[in-house]
Amino acid sequence: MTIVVKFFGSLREEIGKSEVKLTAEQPLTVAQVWAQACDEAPLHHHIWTAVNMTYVDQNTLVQDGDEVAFFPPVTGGSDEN
Amino acid sequence: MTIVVKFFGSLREEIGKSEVKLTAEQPLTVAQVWAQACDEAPLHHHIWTAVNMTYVDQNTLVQDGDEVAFFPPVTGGSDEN
Amino acid sequence: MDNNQLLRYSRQILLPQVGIEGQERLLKAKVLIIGMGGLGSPAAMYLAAAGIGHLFISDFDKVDLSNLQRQIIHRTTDIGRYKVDSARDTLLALNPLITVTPLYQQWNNTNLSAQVAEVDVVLDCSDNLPTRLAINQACVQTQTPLVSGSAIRMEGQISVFRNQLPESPCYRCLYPNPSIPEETCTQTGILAPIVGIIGSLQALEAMKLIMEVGEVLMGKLLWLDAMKMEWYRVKLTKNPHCPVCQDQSS
Amino acid sequence: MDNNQLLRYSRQILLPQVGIEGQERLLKAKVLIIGMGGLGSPAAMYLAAAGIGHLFISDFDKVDLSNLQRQIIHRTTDIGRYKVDSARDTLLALNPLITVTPLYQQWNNTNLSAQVAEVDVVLDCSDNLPTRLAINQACVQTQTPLVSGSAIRMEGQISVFRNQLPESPCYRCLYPNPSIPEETCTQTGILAPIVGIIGSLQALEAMKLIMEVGEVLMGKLLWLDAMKMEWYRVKLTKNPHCPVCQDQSS
Repeated sequence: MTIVVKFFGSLREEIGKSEVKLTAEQPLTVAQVWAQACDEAPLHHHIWTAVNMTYVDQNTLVQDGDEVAFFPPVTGGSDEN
Repeated sequence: MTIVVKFFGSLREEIGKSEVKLTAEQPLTVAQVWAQACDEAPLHHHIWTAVNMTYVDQNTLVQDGDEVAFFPPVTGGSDEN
Repeated sequence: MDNNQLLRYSRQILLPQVGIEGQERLLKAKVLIIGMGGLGSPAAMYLAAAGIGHLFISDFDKVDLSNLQRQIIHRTTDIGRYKVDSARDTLLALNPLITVTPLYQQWNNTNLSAQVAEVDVVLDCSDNLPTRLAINQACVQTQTPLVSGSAIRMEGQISVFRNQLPESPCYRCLYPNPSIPEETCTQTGILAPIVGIIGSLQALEAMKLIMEVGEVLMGKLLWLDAMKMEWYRVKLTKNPHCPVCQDQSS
Repeated sequence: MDNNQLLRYSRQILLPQVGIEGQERLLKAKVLIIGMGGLGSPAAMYLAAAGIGHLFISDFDKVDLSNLQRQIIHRTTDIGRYKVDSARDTLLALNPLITVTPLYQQWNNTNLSAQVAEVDVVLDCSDNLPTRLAINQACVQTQTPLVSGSAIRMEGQISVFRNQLPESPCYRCLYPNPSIPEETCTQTGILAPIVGIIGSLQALEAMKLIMEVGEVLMGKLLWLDAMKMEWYRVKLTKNPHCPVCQDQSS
C-alpha cells in the first residue's frame, strides 16, 4: 500500500522535508507511519495528526492511498510580556 | 464526459447554487460549461474562470473530469469615502 | 439607530447578509475577549469599529516595550499601563458609541464561568494552554460559543466551538493529553502580521455567529503556514472520551 | 541596533527566519502603501510595528464618519483630516523609531513611476481598478515587487507580483479586458474584519519579500470566501498577450 506523508509548518523545517511517499506491506498506524517516514525518531504525543485532512489520534490505522499529515498545535499566543 | 462546476462567493449567492455536475457528449469551452450550468444566462467577460484551480480564459477547452470554477474578481476596495 | 449610527455603519448595513437587522444584533451583542495582546488587539478593534454594543476585555498584564512589535492596540506612551486601560482608550477613540468594560482580574473556574455566562460569544486571545483549557471549560459549562485563535512562530490557527450544540467538538477534544510543552512568544517569537490575520479572522467569525449568517468554522480548524502562505483545513470530530464535553452532555 | 530596538523587536528577532539580519533588512526597507483606508490601515500598522524603516503612505482623501467602521488607523476625532495625517500620527505613536512620509497627491503615470522607483515594495491598498492598473504599470516599468490586496462584500483576494522576475505574471495579466463594472464599498458594502485579514496578509507578504524568506504568493492568487470561511488558491500564468508585462520584457 502507498501512503503520502506531509509535514506542516515548523515541523517541516525540523524534519527537513515537506512530503514523503511510503510503501508498506502491512497495515500501519499513524504512529508507525511517522516512525517509518522519520527513521524511527520519537513521535511526541502533542504532535497533531490528520488522515485525509481529518484530525485523528496516533493509533488510527491508515488505508492504502491515504494522506497522513503531521503538524504542531499552536497553543501559545502573543499576549505575554 | 463529466465536469464539476463550482461557483464561489457572491456569484454562488447570485446563481443560487454552489456546485453542479455536468455530463456532455462533446468537448466544451469554459463559456459553454457556464451556459449549460446556468441555463444559457450570459457569462460576463469580467467573471474569472479557473480549471482545476488554474486561472484560464473563457475559451479554454475543458477535459473529462475537470473542475471548472467561476468567481468574481475583487477589484474594489474600502478606501473610499 | 439614529442617523449618526446609520452613517457610521452604512458600509456593512448595505450588505444583504447584514442589513438593519444584522446591525441591530451587533449593537445588542456582548462579547468577552480574553487577552489584549497580539490577537486581542485586531479582534477588539474590528469588533469595536463594527459596532458590537458591549465589549468585555480581560488582561491582568501591563504594556511592555517588547509587546509593541505586534500589539497594535497599544502605543509607546502606554508602556507600564494596564493593557485593558490602554486598549479601552483606543477602542473608545475608534468608536465612542460602544461600551467597553475592562477586566483586570486573574480568572479561576468560578469567576470565569460567571463572566462567560454574561456574554454571547467568547474570543480566546490568550497565550497559554492552561488558560485556554479553563476558558473552554467555562464555555462548555455555560454553553457559550467560543472563537479560539492562536499564533506563534510563522504559524496560526483558528476554530469555532458552538458549545450550545451537542454535535460540536470542544477545544479539549483536541488535547486528549494536555501536558504539552509550553510555548510563548518570549522564547519562540512571532512575526507581527500573523496575529493580525488570526485576530481579524476571530472577529469575523464572532460577527457571523452573532448575526447568524454564513458557515462558521465549527468542526473545522484552519491552520496557517505563513512560510508557504498556505491554509490547511482540518476536520475535527467530537472526542467520545473528552473529559469536558462528554461530562457535560451526559 | 541599540538596546531599545533589540528589545522592541525581540519577539521577531528570536525567529530563525528573521534574526538580526532580517531585522536589519526591515529597518533599511522603504515601502510605499497606496491607500490609507480599510486595507492600508492594518498593513501600515503591522509594518510600522515590525520596524520597516521608511513608510511612504499615500491618500488624497479625508477621513469620513463612514470610514470608521473598518479603517482602524483613524479615530473619531480625525474626521475631516487628511487620511495620511491621521495615519502618520497613529503609526508614529505605535513606533516613533521609524520614518513616515505622507503623500497627498493624486498620481499620474510619471509621478507614480518616480515614487515607485524609490521603494523596495509597493502595497496596493487602493479602491478601484483604474488606480490598480496604474500602480501595476508603474511597478512593471520599474521592476518593483507589488503586493496587491482587495476586499469587498464578503470577499477578499491577495496576490504578489515580483516584477523583477521575467516569469512573474503581472496584475494586468488577470484583466485581458479591463472594462469591468466599478464596485466600491459605497454601493456594495464590506464587513469590517475582512479588510483586516487581507491587509495583514499584505504586510506579511511584504515582510517576506524584504527578508527574502519563505514562499510568497507569486503566480498564485488567494481568494477568500468569508461566508463559507474558505480560501481558494488559484494558479496564475503570465498572459502572453498582456499589453503591460509583454511590452516590458521584449
